[in-house]
Amino acid sequence: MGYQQKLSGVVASTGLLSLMLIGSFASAWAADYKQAPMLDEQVKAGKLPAVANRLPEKPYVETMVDGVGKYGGTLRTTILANGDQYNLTRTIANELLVRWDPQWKKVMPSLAEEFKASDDATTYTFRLRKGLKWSDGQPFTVDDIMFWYEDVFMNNALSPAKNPTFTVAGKPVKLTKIDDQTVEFKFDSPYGLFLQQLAYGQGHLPVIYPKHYLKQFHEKYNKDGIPALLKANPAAGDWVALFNSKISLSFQPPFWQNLELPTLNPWVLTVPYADSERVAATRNPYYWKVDTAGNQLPYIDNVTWAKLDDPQVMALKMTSGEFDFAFRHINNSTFKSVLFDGQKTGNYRIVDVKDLPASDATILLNLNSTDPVKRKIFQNKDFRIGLSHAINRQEIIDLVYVGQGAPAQVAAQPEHELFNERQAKQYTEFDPKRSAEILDKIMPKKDAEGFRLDETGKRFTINFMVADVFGLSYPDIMQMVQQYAKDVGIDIQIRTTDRARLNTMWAANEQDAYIWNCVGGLSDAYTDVRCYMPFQKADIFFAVRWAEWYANHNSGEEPPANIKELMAAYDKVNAAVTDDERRERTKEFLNLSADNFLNIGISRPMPKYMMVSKNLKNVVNGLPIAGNLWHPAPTLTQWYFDKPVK
Amino acid sequence: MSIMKSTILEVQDLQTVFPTRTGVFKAVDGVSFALNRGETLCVVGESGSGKSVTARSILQIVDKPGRIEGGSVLLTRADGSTTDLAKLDPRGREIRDVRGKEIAMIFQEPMSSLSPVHRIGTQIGEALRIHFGTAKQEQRERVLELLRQVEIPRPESAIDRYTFEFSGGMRQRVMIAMALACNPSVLIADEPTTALDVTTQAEILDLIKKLQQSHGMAVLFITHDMGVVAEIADEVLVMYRGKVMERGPVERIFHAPQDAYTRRLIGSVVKLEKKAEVRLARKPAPAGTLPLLDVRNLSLTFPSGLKAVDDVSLTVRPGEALGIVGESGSGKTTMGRCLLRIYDAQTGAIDYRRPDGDTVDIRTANKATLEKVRREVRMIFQDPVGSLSPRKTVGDIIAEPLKIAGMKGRELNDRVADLMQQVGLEPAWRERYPHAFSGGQRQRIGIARAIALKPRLIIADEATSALDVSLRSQMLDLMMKLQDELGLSYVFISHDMSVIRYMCDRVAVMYRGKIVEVGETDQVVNNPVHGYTRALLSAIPHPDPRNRRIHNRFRYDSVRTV
Amino acid sequence: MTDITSLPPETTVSLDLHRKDMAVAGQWRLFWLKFKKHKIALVSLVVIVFMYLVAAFADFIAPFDPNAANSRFTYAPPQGLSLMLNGSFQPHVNQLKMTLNTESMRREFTSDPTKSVSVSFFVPAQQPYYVLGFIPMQTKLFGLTNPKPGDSLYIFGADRLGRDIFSRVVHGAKISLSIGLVGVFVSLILGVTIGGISGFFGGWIDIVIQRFIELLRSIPTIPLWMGFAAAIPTSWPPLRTYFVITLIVSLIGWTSLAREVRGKFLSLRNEDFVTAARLDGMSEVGIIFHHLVPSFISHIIATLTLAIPSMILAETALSFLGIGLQPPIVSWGVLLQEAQNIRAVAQAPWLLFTPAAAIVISVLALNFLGDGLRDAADPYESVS
Amino acid sequence: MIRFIAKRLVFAIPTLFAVSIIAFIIIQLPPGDYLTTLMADWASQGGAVEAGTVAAMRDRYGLDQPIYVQYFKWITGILMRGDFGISFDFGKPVTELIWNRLGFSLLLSVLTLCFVWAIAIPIGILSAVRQYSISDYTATFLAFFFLAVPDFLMALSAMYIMSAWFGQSVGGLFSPDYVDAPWGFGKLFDFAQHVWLPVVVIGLGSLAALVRIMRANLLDELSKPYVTTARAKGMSELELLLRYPVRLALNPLISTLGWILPAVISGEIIVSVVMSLPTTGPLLLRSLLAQDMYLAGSLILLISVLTIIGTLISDILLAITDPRIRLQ
Repeated sequence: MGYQQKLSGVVASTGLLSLMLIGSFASAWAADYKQAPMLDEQVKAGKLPAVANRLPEKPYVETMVDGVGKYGGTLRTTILANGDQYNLTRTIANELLVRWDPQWKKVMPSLAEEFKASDDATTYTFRLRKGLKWSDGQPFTVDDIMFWYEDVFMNNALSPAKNPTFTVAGKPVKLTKIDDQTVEFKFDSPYGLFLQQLAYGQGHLPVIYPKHYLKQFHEKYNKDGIPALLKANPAAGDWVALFNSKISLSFQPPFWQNLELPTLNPWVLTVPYADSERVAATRNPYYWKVDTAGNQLPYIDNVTWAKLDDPQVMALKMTSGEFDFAFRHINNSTFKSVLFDGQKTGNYRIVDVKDLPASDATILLNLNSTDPVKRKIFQNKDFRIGLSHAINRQEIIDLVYVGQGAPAQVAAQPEHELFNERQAKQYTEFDPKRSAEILDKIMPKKDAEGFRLDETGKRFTINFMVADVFGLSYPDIMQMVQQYAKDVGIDIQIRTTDRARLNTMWAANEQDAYIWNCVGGLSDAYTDVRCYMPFQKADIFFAVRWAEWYANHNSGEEPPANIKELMAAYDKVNAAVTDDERRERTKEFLNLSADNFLNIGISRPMPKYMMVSKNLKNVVNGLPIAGNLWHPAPTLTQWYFDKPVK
Repeated sequence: MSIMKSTILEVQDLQTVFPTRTGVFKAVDGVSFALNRGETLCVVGESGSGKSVTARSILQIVDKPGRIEGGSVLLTRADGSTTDLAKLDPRGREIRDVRGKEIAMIFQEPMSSLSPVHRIGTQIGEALRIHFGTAKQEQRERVLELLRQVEIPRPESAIDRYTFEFSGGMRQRVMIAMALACNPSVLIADEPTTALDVTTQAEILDLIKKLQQSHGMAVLFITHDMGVVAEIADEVLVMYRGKVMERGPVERIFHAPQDAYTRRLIGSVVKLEKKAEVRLARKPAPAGTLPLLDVRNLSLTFPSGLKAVDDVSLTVRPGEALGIVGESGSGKTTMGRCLLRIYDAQTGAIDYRRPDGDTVDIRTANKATLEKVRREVRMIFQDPVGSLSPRKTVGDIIAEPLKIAGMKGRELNDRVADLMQQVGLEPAWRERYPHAFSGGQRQRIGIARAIALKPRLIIADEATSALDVSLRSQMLDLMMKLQDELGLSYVFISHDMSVIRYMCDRVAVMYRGKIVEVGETDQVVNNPVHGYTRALLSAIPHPDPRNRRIHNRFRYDSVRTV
Repeated sequence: MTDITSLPPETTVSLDLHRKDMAVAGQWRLFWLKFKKHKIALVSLVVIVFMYLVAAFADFIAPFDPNAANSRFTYAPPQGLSLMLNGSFQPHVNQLKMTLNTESMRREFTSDPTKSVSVSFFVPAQQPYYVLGFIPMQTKLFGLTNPKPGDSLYIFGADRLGRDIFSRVVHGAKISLSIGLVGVFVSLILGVTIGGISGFFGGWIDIVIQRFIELLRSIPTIPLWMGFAAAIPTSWPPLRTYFVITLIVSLIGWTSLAREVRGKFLSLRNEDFVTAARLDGMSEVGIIFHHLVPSFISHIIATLTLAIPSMILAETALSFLGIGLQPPIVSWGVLLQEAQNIRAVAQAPWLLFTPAAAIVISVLALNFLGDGLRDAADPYESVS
Repeated sequence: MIRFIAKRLVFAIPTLFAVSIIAFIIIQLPPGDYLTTLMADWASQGGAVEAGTVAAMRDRYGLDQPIYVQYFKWITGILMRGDFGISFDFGKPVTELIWNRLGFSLLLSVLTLCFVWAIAIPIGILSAVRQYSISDYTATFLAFFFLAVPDFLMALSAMYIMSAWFGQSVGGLFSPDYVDAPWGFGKLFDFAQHVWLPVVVIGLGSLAALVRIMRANLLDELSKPYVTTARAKGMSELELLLRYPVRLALNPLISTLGWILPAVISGEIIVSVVMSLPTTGPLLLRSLLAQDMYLAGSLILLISVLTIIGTLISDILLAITDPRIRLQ
């Protein structure tokens, strides 16, 4: 239902933008720029420059969902008390050189008003908006990017390993400053996916390091002053620790604890994510976006997060109207019906969120298992097909997803250009008879309890690791799968665990099998193919040794020919320069992946939801969100309260 | 003055009952008596006679669920007004005004009868505050005066101390001071000296007498000790199972008792005033026999530094009963236990002569030897309850040493039956548990266990002190009968000189861990040499009102100087 | 969770030991006679025996497999079981009518009093099973007379997967009640051994052990449990995990038991009847088993009984923290943990109240029972 | 008195050391370390963690050193500089994170203790004085009932009831308006409005024990002879009850502080998690799960220290109230 809805308005205007574009058509309004009333006083008092001087020459003009909004109000939302800094990042901090359009179809200008890719997909040039300013009023220029590159990224003390977004085939990018506004990224080999990667959250690295503030903590710039700073900050042992305590990747805590750190975000912290029972942020007077009427964004003055330890309390407070917006931790099926009932008392509505991975629940058998018997069986595609047919997907959907969804394998979603029906539908029929026939060929012998025996004559048992994460009811699903597998003679033992423990096992390649969600349902199918082939090591671990080999042929284990063929197909995707070529190469790659049938999916995912106050306008319904697509931050600046707030 | 006028408290047909699951237990059943001004009335009786409940009924402070069911308690004041205390609400204002002000009371256990966490000054002064609302400073003055009256040394510092910082006698003085606070006209003393040593008892009795005279109080004195009665009473009330058996002047009760129970009671007390008759008939032990037990220079110091046994030497001859007498804390029990290596003495020797003539030093004997010796030297304990496992039948208890010695089957059964008969128990009771027996019977079980292995020496530690006086002589007679039958020797430890005099050939007097005097019983009793022995003997109340002597007792001064 | 493993003793009902019939009454008979006077404890004993019987015969009593899901009946409310229909004995429940609300993502149920579904006792089981693990059975205590699709029997409602809460609670009793027993057994061994050693040998051994116990008691239990529970390898099968969790839970129990045993040892060691036995030539081992153990075994039973409820509660606390037993094992803690959310509290309170009631009833009953046992533990006190 | 306290203090030192070792072992028990948690977190945000970064961090945090070296570093830091190490998770020194929360934990525990005592003592007295009456049975039953309800269950239910039925704002210790406000009358009032619910929930669980102790002690004391003595003085029953047996029955109650405190703290941890209170509970839970070892270890250590101090205080209180202990 919801995911099919078109995004009104936005589509039309963004569709016009071409890859090579684009400046702004806003300069004509320069004289008419308006600011939030809360800033008037400061401007009058001379503490703040006039709005036109705070904005860049050509501000980014945000396209509105409902229309031009009103200033004012505090957005009350919530955050887990500990370890939930991503929530802050995803809500108010995702300003990048380039960005995805709100429907996640195209890469568009953002801080860079223009960008260009070379024909061999190795060199990328970006021109920054002129007059961009950090939240403390200092200019943001290419020098800041070069500071990141030369003194952070290439500094082996600060970056002992290089972020893969900025490396290709193990070689880091080379940056060259062309002028104050222009910078060039050059790779040794083709990297056609770089712009896409740069538009995801992980691409924020070059634009979060304000040189004017950070250089005092850097050995290169302030060697003499550092001992005094260290003395004032005894927790840091050396300048590296000191530097890291002032800034970090935005998903690490120091970023959200340092009130002094200048940013390019729409709101700046006033109460850090630390000891207090809340976190608060207020508008950045130097924010560089305006609405179509020339009003400087954001509309909402302040954002506050109540720190809570238990999602149950979040839900309770949502339904009693203590929040205007809530999303993470309570937008799963457990809370849906309570939150649905609470709309009236809580004065909020429920809005669709297109958090559509390739599969919400995927059975990942360890093809590189250290147990030779299990490895052989898991690597047998027929075994995977047999197991897939044993699963009554419709029953799982009825039970766990209240009938919402359809049986599907790991695949791009039907609405996406990369959708492959065969990949999505193959082997999804519930057919225990056929399953048993297939398995009979692999493991014909059974013991007294009807469980199949492996070639050594022992009962073939899969120890399944299950973590209760994301509110996706993995334990419930696995309990059902266990039953289905039993019916065809496969013994599954469920081992409940938590995420960190799973990570330990993955790192050691100790797991037989586990259940997880698979990214790559929408446009991330281009860049994040970890479920479609043995890829990088993050969350998805079904063939770690092959993935290691793919990253570096001197490590890991050389995969069989069919897997190598799959990897080669993906290399072609990365080498593609044009959108069309990339799409075709990816389709070929996904087709090949479907042939290999590496993992077993359960159901097509359904949209998730978020709660927003009935008073909030300009809220995108059906906003796409993914692990590396850090929404709703980029759209939050246009939210506004249409009724006066207290 | 007429008799009516001098009566201050008249109890008529008092009935106090305790409802139980099975019915109503009449603790006090129709008791009547009159207490005259300035006189002392002793209520005497054995345990369970209802004497304490009678005393408490007067002030309506009987413990729950007891209650007064009938009768009257008529209090006549100096101004002639009277109140029937039994009719008052036990929680009401009127009876509270009487308590502590007109009628005061002191109790048996001064330690537990005083609050451990309140200063004694506060506790004494409290009655003043309750009844007269006396101001703090004035209270303190009055308390100091009271402390002086009860002869507590250094009253200025004593007033701010706690009960546990005082000795037993001093605590009882505190109790008395408390009772005297409001100048009551009646003092009820509920076994006030039972928990005290004889010398201390004598002092407290003295004090009460003195204060009674100076305050003109009537005293109702509850006791089980006929000696005390003879020493202090003007009138006596003999109680038995809640009823009054006899009532009259002390002279008549002791010398012309009318009631059979009274006669029996007096008889058993008087009996213990002299040497047992069996012993009179006995031939004296042949002189020159080698001692059965020869203890030399035995010392035991506890980790706390207390010298419980200090250089003790004594001998026990075959067939002889050696008495060890001493007050609490004299180390007599510890010494007795050292003899069987229950405690390990640090220095000295305990030479025990085995039947084959070998001598064994029990103090240093090895395990196997000790085991043998312990079959020949046995022990009888003071507490008839604690010394018998409640979870075993009487038969099992008596059979235990026999079983360990290897006896079994029919032989064992027969032997147990014999033993039971020997100590005066029905062999048919062997399946019963100790809880089904009275104190005296239990002590017989303990004796049967002790003699099961045909021992040669029995160490009896206060074997009769937990028993009522009428049972005491029976038990002693039994022990002496067994002595003759089995050729036993005894080490008889007791605080009670009369039982020693009754049963022992020789006596050793212990004082602060040392033996201060040893000798033939007759000689020690009649001609004590050591000062302490003299003090001890002279403090013993004599059950003859015609011969009141503890007021003229000998006081051993080193008590304070040592 | 709570550390309170032992409550102070109830003051006493005493026996009249001088009654004639008591003369040959041994320890256990007196124990029983005294215990009988404690009416609440007596009732609690009946309740506890009943609970343990339910646990033992869970497979027979529970009409359904505790893990059998039914997609038609997720969050189905309790169906009141009525015994009479039209004036005659006809046990039945009313049929549930289900509508799917896709907007709020839930199934909505209405009871239809016009359509009754017949329920009978001793119905054939869907598949043969074993009671107590070895008695083959074909019959269930009760169930639907003629199960048809669309009929349901949820006397205490259904959970999010349409599983029968009644069956789950009954099956949960097996784990939860046995955790108490096994845990108590472990505590017993630890407590009696260590406490016995401490009390019997005294001296520096006693001091070291007492310090150690004090130390353990000063560490709040939650982090202690979490550390241990998190250390359990995930590859372990559920049964082993269960035993280790029991061990962890009993960590709290043994210290108080050890103290109790030590105290008893210390006080009994100097009792005259023990001295008498020693003088009789009885060996130390003989004294321990003939005199000491019989003297405090009743106290131990009482203490153990009082320790069971705290173990049951500890299991629920571990489950709450997500480090206890895990599904598919069904325990009361697991059930509570599954119901520990706003959805259950607000819209399906039966998920919460049914296991909570089971826990509260058994904990209450065990506490009262333990109270009565402790009261009766020393039937001789009125004598001494 | 001073000697007594000094002796207790000296006794506490080896206990503290042992606690620090146990705390350190507890946090080392689970497999993996903080970096595995970090990797999992990064992965969920679409990032992959390069092996080099992990190795560098492990080296930086000293996680690759043997456990006794780590322990030694940690404990010497605490003893020498009051430095409890850094929290990996927060990237901050542990000392900056915990004092505030420890303060609230302590406050909550003390309030809870006060609450429990304030209701347990009168109920205990009533129960003892009216032994075997309806009120005795009711009190006993209720106390046991609250003992039997798991505290997390009680916390959630109470919160739901207060929120849904009475419209009270639940969770936390302050309303948003007062979170960062300076202490004042308004904030205090707001605090009181929030704090009573957790205090009641935590307290009720420990109620049973205290009521039973009070009742048993008092019954014990009521039968003591000094009660009769006081009665014989003519004291009124109420004054007598309060002045003597109740006063004495309180002594053993004071000594329960030592073991009721760990129970209250454990309860506080769980209830704080459910009710989102800014106490050590949620922080400890999170740090244990994230294997943020110095934070977790320091919290366990400090909570245990609080318990030990609590025991010490109870010993001292007991010595003050009971001259037998003080003077012997």
